[in-house]
Amino acid sequence: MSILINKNTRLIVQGITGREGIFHTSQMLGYGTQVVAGVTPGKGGEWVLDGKVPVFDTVHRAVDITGANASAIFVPARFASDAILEAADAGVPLIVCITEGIPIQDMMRLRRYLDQQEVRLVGPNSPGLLTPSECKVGIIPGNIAEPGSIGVVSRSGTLTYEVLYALKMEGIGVSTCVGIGGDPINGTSFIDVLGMFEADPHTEKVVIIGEIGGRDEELAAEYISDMMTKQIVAFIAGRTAPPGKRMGHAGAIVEGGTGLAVDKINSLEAVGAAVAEHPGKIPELLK
Amino acid sequence: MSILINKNTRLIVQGITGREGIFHTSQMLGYGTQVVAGVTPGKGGEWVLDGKVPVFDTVHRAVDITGANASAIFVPARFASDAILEAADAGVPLIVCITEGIPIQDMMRLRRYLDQQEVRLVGPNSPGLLTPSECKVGIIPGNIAEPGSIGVVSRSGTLTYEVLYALKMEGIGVSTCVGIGGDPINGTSFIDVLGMFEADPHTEKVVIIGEIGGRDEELAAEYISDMMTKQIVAFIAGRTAPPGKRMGHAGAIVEGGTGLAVDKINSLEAVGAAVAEHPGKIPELLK
Amino acid sequence: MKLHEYQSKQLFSKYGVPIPRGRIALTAHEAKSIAQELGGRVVIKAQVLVGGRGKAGGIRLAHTPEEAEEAATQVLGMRINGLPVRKVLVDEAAEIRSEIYLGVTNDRAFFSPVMMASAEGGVDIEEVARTHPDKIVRVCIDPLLGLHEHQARFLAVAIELGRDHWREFIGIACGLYQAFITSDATLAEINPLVITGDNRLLALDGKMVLDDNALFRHSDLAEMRDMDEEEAIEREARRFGLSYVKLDGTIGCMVNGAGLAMATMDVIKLFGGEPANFLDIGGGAGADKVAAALQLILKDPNVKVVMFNIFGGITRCDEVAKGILTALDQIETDLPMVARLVGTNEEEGRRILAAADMVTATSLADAAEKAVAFSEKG
Amino acid sequence: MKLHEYQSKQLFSKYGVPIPRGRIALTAHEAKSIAQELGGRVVIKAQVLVGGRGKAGGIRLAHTPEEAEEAATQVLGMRINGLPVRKVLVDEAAEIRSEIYLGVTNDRAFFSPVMMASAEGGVDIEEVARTHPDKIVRVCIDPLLGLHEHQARFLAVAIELGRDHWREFIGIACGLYQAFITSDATLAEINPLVITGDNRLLALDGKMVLDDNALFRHSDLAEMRDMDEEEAIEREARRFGLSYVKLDGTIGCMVNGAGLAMATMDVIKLFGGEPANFLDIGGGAGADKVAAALQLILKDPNVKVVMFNIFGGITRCDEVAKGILTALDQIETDLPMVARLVGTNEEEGRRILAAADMVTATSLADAAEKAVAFSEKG
Repeated sequence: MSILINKNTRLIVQGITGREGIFHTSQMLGYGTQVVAGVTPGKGGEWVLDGKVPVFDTVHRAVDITGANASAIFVPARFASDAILEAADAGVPLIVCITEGIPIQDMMRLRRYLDQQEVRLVGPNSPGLLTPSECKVGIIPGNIAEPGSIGVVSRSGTLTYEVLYALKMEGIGVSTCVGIGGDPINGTSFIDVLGMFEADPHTEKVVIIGEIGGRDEELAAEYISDMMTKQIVAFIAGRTAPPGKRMGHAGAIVEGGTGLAVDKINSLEAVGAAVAEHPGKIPELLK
Repeated sequence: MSILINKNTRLIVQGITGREGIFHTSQMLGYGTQVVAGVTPGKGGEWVLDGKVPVFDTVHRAVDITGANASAIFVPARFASDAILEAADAGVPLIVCITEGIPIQDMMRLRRYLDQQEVRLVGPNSPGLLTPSECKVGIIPGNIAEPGSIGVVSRSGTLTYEVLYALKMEGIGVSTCVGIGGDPINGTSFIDVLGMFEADPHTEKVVIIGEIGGRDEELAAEYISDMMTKQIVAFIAGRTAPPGKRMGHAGAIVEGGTGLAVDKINSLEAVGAAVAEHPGKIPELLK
Repeated sequence: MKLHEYQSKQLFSKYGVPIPRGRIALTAHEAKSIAQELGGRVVIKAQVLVGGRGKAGGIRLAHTPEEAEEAATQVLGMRINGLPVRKVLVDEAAEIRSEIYLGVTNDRAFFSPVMMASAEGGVDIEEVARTHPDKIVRVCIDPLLGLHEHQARFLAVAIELGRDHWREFIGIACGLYQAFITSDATLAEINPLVITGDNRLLALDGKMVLDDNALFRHSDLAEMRDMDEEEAIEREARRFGLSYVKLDGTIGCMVNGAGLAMATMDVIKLFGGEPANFLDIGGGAGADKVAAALQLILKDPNVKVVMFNIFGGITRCDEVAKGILTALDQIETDLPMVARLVGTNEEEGRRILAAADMVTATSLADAAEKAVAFSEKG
Repeated sequence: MKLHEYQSKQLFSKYGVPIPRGRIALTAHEAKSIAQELGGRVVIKAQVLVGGRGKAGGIRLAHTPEEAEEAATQVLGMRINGLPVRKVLVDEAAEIRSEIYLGVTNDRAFFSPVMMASAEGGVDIEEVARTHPDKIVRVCIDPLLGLHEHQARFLAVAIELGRDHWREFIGIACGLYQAFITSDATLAEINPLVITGDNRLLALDGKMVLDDNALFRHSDLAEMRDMDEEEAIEREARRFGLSYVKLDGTIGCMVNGAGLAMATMDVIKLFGGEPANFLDIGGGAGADKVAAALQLILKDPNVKVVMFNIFGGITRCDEVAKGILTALDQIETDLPMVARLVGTNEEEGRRILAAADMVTATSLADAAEKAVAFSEKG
């Protein structure tokens, strides 16, 4: 069981004819995700992946014809904010943006606009979502997680896979894994996802994978203290990261004394979350 | 009894030291309105009207110190949208903009922004509001209306006074008179005010004074049909106005076949409103 | 404030919209030399701020510079809907494969700009809106966010524009929107936007209307106002801060307030008369303004009677009455006048006017009846 | 991407922010002639993209052109925090009455730009933020609406700026915000904004940081990048699309994914070692990229051992292992290497690497322990 995506998710892929788009669409189809259409302006009318998926010129038309209720965005950064807006304006309720490198001002404008709409954006710079055995949206490898009762939410990509895989090795299953993305401004924050996991009857415990930069983990700690009854296990990457340096992700930077790993760890521990020393310790903390 | 303003309204006047600002502040004070402060950037610390009203540099400070809950704006058009934003950002819940001539693009941006805030803008290009014997905000002459149970809402200025005066001459009292202003984009529309009158236990019947341009009266007719139980009497100005010509008010223009007086009259009559042939007939239609 | 075709197209061009090569000519001789410069066929287009120029013969094709001179001579001698043609635009002629409509205006109901496109360009778009509303596609533009590419693409798809033109079309739509926004326009349209013989998009005609209230921040655009193209009387009214619209009737009206001025016209009509004008003198108008307004009214030879309808609100009626008398001192006229004053000190006001031999009235209906009676006598 | 002081101030100036007269000099001789041109006292300011230039003596006052030449000679011969000074800005010296701070940056918590002002300008603002947070006033700017005058006025009032400076201050704040927005900056600051002896506001120093992700739409700004001012190794990393940050330890790390790379550093530290770098080779990196990354790591003379931590997700681990071996073929090194592969086909991948005499590990902890042991041996 799951949050956000499940076997009824009807997905379109924006940028489906690009290299990444077509590869991951084929992976998602292979996993069982219902990819009902793709969108690439100028390629409407084509079919891709051996005629399995029709391509449309606009999201509007794709949604009209296929009844899609989610979109995964694989278009290049300079077109990505337009793609997100197109999906939102076409009424797609869940938009998952995989694209990395969207200018921060575009994201601020977009976020302010989307806050007025009935739409959830996950990402950008997100690896996507995975509800094991039901649906995968994005690029999380499907074979590294089994269904179960642990909710996972993370700002990272491969670090998340590392954790999922460690859980699988210990026979621990996952309800849904949500990658909220490593950008400084994104559509969905930890607390949004924590709220969903708290409300999901099939999620029993939640794993948070944070990293340096911003105050999302501190806000999550406040939320946990005020609103969460379920057990939380966390890992925060970047204890050894020097201040003022961007560590790969656009959002992973300690600035003006804000965003230190130690502050995040202390905040989470103060509200009763178990914070793992390293990712390999997460499974035992869940037991 | 009343909507929007009453004897507990604590008003600030933005642009108080201007010619119009100071004159109408004195009129409002004379009527009994609690004008608790004025705002003119650069004149903070002064007192006006024989030391009755303190002047502040910012709305923020004026509200902090006086606990004002409404603002009347008398600043020139090119500064008016900034003044509205300042009042909104300072948390003033009711903003009445008397200023005429704000560029339409400013108003569209402003309206979109204000729709996300907890604030009501009346106007711009509004004569203001009057709750007889309790409070007047704006420039409606105070001596032309008596308290009573008729709600009045209008896009016009002197035409409204004409109607108020006619009601007074016939001994008919008014709960509140709201001038929503003659601009094509304004903060409050007929239906907003109709809803308030419907909910106000002391308003028994409502007079709508409309004019050519836009579809606000048509939307009001729909609202009346769906939501109103109280009797409606209307007058629509501009039956003889030629198409394509702006009749004084920025919003009073028939364009592309939209905004004709006859369509508005027909819409209102179709939902049971009594539409007066001329303003002088309104009192008898209310009886 | 309306801009001429050539002004609109130059503005569009600044924002990347392709327009034909061409220039403005004030004489037929200039038109000839522009045609020579351009080479090939040219179109001579009357620059007047009224519609119907095509039907009136104000647009002509010329194959040679000599033909251009001849056409310009004819067009420069014309009046179109009453306005003299003082300038012609000489544009390179384009071969037209198909005609599109593309425009931006403000939608009052949505509080936002709206962009409209139609595959049925080149004709009166309001006519298309009436007869085939389904042939016009619209997108609402969030005024805070601006036009986004996907919206322009949506229009391109919806009007079934060929794919090879999408990129150009999106660029043109974004340019048109930028021109609209940065000029504080209330209308910006390209009609027609054509697909040419060599398969390019080209804005053949352009139209812009600017928001008068925003001209204070566009001194460059405000200077484009063509004084010749306005009715002298409206120019005069603007100079005095009066709002005046000429009508065809015989009863001149002077009213304080726009809504009341419209109501006054309506009541005149209701009682069988015809208003000669809409005239709002605004609030707190002094004797000077009243005098200027009266002079405007009297310039109209159809006027047979003048009716004042003044609501004295905060200004007292007796003061208004004195203002009217002062104004009348400055003006020579023997037309009958009906004055209706209402509001604070109205009786005193009426007394003052009656003493000056003016017909006074208590109610608007009463005043209208009296004015109509005078107009029928005349 | 950081801009130099002179570049930032020129940008600010384009948006109406007053800056001192002045120009850049590459030689002491140039500095002298600029000082001559300007007349009067000048300030010679080292243009380097690191902080602490004042303390290091990189800013000097000169009363005569000769003094300017002398000062420039000294400053152009300096290294500041390791970076050579290649340019100096020669600015007209201003008499300073008081110093203000004014800056714009992005607030992640509010998803919006924020403007900050303080009456305590001229010093490190982060220091002020720590010690006297109440001395900094902030306003959040709606990213769709932009900065509004009343917000700038609010700041002026809050920092108790004299009334006679409000208009100037508001103009400067709006200009700074425009510069910030139109350049896609993540930081734009004036520190100090001074009140001069003749009572004007003047931006004495300026700083801008641009959003690298937005440089595609600012080719003019992208060209301003000062290649000399970057560490060669970071430039090299960018060229290969690698994300590299140099650290002080001895264990070189190569990881796919930024979060995992940070976690790897943390685990090394946890087991008593010190990471030599952060290095994210990204997703689906081929042998070429792996080779380039390895070369980067080996350029650091402190490195005693290299640790690979690769999560094979959709790419299979055996393929990753082959990629590593291909890369190693191209590079001569006898440093010990520890490889940890995990994910799809991990055993096969480890077998391939072990066969090539590489130390392999199953878990991250295991790998870190082994790497730390090597680093202690060396």
